[in-house]
Amino acid sequence: MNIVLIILKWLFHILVFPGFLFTLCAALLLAGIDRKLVARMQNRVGPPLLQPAYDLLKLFGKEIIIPRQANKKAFLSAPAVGLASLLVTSLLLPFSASFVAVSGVADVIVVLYLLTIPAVAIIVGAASSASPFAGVGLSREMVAVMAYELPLTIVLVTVCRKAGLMMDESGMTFSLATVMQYQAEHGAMITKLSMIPAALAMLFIIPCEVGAHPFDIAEAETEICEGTLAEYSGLPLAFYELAHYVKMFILTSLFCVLFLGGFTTGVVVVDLILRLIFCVVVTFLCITVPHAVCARFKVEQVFKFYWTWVLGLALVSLLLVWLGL
Amino acid sequence: MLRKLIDESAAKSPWIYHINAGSCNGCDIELVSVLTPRYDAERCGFKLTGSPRHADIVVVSGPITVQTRDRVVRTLSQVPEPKVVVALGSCPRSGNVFKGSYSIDGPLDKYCHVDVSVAGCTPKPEAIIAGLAKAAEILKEKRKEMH
Amino acid sequence: MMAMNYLGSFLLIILGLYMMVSKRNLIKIIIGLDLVDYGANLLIVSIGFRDGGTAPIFTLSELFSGAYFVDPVPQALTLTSIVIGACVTAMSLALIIKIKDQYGTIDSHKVRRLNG
Amino acid sequence: MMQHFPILSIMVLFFGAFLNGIFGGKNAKARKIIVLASIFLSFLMVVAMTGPVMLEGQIISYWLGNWEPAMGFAFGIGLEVDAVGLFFGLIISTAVLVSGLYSFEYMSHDDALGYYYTLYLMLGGGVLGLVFSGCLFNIFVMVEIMTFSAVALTAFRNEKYGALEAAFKYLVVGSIGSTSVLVGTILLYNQTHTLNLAQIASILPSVSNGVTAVAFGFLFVGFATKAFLFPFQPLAADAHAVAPSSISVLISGVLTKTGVYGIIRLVYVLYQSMNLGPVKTLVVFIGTLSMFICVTMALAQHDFKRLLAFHSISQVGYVITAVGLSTALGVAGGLYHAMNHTLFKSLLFLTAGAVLHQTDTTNLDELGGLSKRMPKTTVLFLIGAASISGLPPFNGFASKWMIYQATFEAAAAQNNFGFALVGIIEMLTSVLTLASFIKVTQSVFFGQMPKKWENVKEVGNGMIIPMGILAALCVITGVAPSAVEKYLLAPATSAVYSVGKYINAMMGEGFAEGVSLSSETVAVDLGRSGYWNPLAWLALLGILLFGAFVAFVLLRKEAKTKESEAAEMFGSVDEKFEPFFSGERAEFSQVGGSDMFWGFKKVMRPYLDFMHDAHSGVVNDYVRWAVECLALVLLYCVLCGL
Repeated sequence: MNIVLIILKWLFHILVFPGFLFTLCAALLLAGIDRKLVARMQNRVGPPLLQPAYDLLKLFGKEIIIPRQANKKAFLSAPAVGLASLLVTSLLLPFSASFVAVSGVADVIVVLYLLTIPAVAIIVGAASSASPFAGVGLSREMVAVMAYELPLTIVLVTVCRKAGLMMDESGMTFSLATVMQYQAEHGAMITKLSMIPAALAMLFIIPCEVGAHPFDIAEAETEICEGTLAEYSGLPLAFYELAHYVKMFILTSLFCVLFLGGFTTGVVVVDLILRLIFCVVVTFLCITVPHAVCARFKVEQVFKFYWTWVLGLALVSLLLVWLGL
Repeated sequence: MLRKLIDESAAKSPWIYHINAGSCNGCDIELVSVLTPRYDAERCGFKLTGSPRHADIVVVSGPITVQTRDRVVRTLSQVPEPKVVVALGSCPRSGNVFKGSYSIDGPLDKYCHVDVSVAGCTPKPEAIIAGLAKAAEILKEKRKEMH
Repeated sequence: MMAMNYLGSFLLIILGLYMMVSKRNLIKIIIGLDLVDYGANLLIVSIGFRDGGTAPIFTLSELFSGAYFVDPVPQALTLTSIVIGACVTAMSLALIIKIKDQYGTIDSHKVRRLNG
Repeated sequence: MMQHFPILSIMVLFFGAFLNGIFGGKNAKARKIIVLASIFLSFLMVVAMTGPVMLEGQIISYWLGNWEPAMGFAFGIGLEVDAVGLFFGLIISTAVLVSGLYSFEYMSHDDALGYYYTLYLMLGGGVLGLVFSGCLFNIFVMVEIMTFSAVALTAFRNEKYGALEAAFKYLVVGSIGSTSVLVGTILLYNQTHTLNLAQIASILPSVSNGVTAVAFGFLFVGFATKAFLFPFQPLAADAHAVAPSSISVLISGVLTKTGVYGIIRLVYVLYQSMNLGPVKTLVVFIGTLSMFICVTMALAQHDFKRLLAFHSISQVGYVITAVGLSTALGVAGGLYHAMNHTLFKSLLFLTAGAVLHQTDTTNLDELGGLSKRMPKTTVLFLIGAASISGLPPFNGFASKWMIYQATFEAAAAQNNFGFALVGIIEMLTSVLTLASFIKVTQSVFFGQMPKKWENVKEVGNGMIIPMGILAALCVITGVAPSAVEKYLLAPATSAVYSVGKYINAMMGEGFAEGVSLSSETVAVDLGRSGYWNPLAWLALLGILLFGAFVAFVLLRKEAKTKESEAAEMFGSVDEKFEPFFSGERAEFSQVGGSDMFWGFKKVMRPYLDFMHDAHSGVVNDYVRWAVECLALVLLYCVLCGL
């Protein structure tokens, strides 16, 4: 009886909240808001809020073309793997200090690694499609991963150290739940002076990790014909689009966990709404505004930007935290 | 239920792939202006894609020159079903002022079924939007026929 | 007395290393390697040496009362080390012959197909 | 009976080499029987020792000729197998076994196989002897045996491009390493008048002077050279890349591990100096340096095996860094990664061997699209690549996780900003590793296939099965880290710290207490280590199954092929399923090898050029590296007064 309940609870977590269904709805909503906001900033009416959902549904109904030279199995399974790993990540993100579906001693490292899997899935899918455009695209995608991964690591370490100094006797924590706990007790991370550069760095990292507009070097539709996705059509393409939206939600959500964690009430529903509002704000700041304002960067510009300015911001924060500020 | 939803959304999210088959660039500029803030075709879900594999609507502009003929046909064949072909401007439907030239091998409907033809040299953006909306309807019909 | 030995052995090692760094002829590099080996061997023997000690044969110390012998272990080690050094030399010379066959030269600055 | 297993497991290999030398020259069947029998017997004996050593915590000691210590002085040559030695022994005999099984098909195109197997068995015996030896001079002898056979095997295919040259460089620089081990040994002998590890360990803490510091420097440099660590010798790549793949497995998976073993023995057991700041700094610095620089070198390579070779130094750098942290978690993580590195790097070298065997090249610029022709090899390669890049749920992830946690906890506990930077470099290295394996994936297995590989076939079962064994081990050690931790890591880590117990097992009860060392088994608490929540991975599995369901069931139903207009127009070739080429007829255009990562290379160009020039390929330069590093380390040791 007990075991059945546990399994049911797990299935609920995986399939409904905060796993599959919730993440999906939130991600589609977020993507719709993003597109609408971009349109409004350009003084357009913009697509309806449900446009991402329409796009996905339409793609479900399209024919699937598998190029003759492609490795069929890798071509079809890569999108599913990428999406699956994102959904697992969604289980690891706490909603408040008390509510987290799956908690671990060191889930920060797991999140970091799970977030690289979608990029790897895109790359393997692109590689298996045997298109030269996809080849160029995957090379660029990997450069982008190399570019943002270093500052992202430092930001995560900084947050872990900041929370660990107070909450853990070893001076370092790797648990997102502890980070939330810290913020619940001592106020959100963003209110700490030493964490502001790290938060800024994270705001720069999110669009690149998502592959949003100024950093979408891998999918540059005008130069390399959608790059990594050049050969995809129909359902697998829908999976990639979905993974793109979900990634947007997961990363903004991660930002909320890391820097805006203190503002919780303890009531799950209120926390949820708060989280969604924060996600929209973060999305607006780091995805919508650059999208509306910037033109696409060149590949080496992206790399240089992340390994100088963003890295510098993250390092400043780490140093300040290490000095105990 | 799901099938109906998919059919409905086929009309709401038509992605465009644009082929220039020897056009003078007039139509191309007008097509781009359709997507600018002034006309904002994105409010109906139109989006310009970079790969024919993603496209629903293929917009062909220009008289089909000998050089581009094979490439147009090849690219059209690489678009997944259901797909709609839109001939943009007078050139692809008749050859326009280029008609009779040694380098013209048009019109477009020699090579594929043209679903919508937007006449004009160049057509006004309003006309293009009307044509694209028509194409989206046809897309929905084609999607319904697929099952 | 022993300081000379230690000094000599380290000098041998250093000269050998210098030779390996500076000489471009592969055979000279091997000679340098041997110098390093011999330096090490000299060091081993010197460490076992005790002033006035007899050969490490048990009966001798019984014959002369008060006699003591040098440490036998380093001598055994030296033998092993010499054998190994000879093997290495033989092997490397064999390799040099093959290199001469294949590359047509034994200049170390020209035997560098694998780099970067 | 059990106490004879250490010597027997070594001698079986050497005896096999001897028999093979006599009977195996011409007779293929006799050779196969001798090789199989000796490697299996040796493997079984090593496995049999896990019972008492790993589970019951005993230490097996063995005196050759029964020359037991008298009057508290070790005269004879001893073998001693504690949990650390056995841990490395297990790694080694597994790698030797797999490499042997693989060789039968892989080497089938070569001649003079009698010599090959003789040298191969000698190499295995030498390495196993090194980790089981309880005597410092015997360690030197075994180092020489293994270097010697490894050099001969590197030059085995001497008709291949660069094999002789690599063997020569390996011999010269390797000899410097061996000689420095010898000099270190003899200097220690001068101070302690014994060669027995246990007795040296009991004496050394009380005699600490300039000579022991210099001896430490020599021994450290010797073992670091044997581990191919970066600043000591840059030629690992040459040797790994040109040796037959089955030998690359041994060089990368086994020989480097002996260096790691030597360093662990040196700093933890012999000198017990790991709690000293300078030693920690030295070891972590060397580890981090090789980790980072070799991974950037690997990114710039365009030869499959050479790239793998640079990665093996980079991964050994991880091990050394973790070991240098001097925390229980760090040692456990380092040992775990050492094991995992042997598993996944052997797997990768074997897949490279499979590609080499079928296509006769490992040049990334020439290969491409092999996944259609060699699907099994591709899957095995992807498992290996995911493991080495540390993607969950494979084993690389579990051990890297432990290493990160150990690094950051050490940094936090000692408030050491340097260690925090080391941790960040570790994570960066992991991403760069991923990048270079993406490059291999795209350039060798995916992408477009050049015409000349149209007729390439999958390799036979004789090669698939050894690779499959390694892949299975990669997955098992990845999804069950708690079992690995309980049965292998915890005993081994505890043994690293239980010096008194090690001394007593060799020198007799009560000896360690005589020199005021506790002989208690040090309990190791890995409770908060990189751990695994099975429920989370159940969730992963569920979602993966869901994804697979959607991908395969739905797609198969939907995927219909339709005749396209182009097919009617261009005749038989259906252009619909050709890759999109902006409307052009699809032609061969593979993006791979040197074309990849343009932006990264452009920004890093000055650094990459500098490193390329530093790896000049001239043997004098490599000797200079070794000598300069030796000098620096000696100076450091003397100045810090270890």
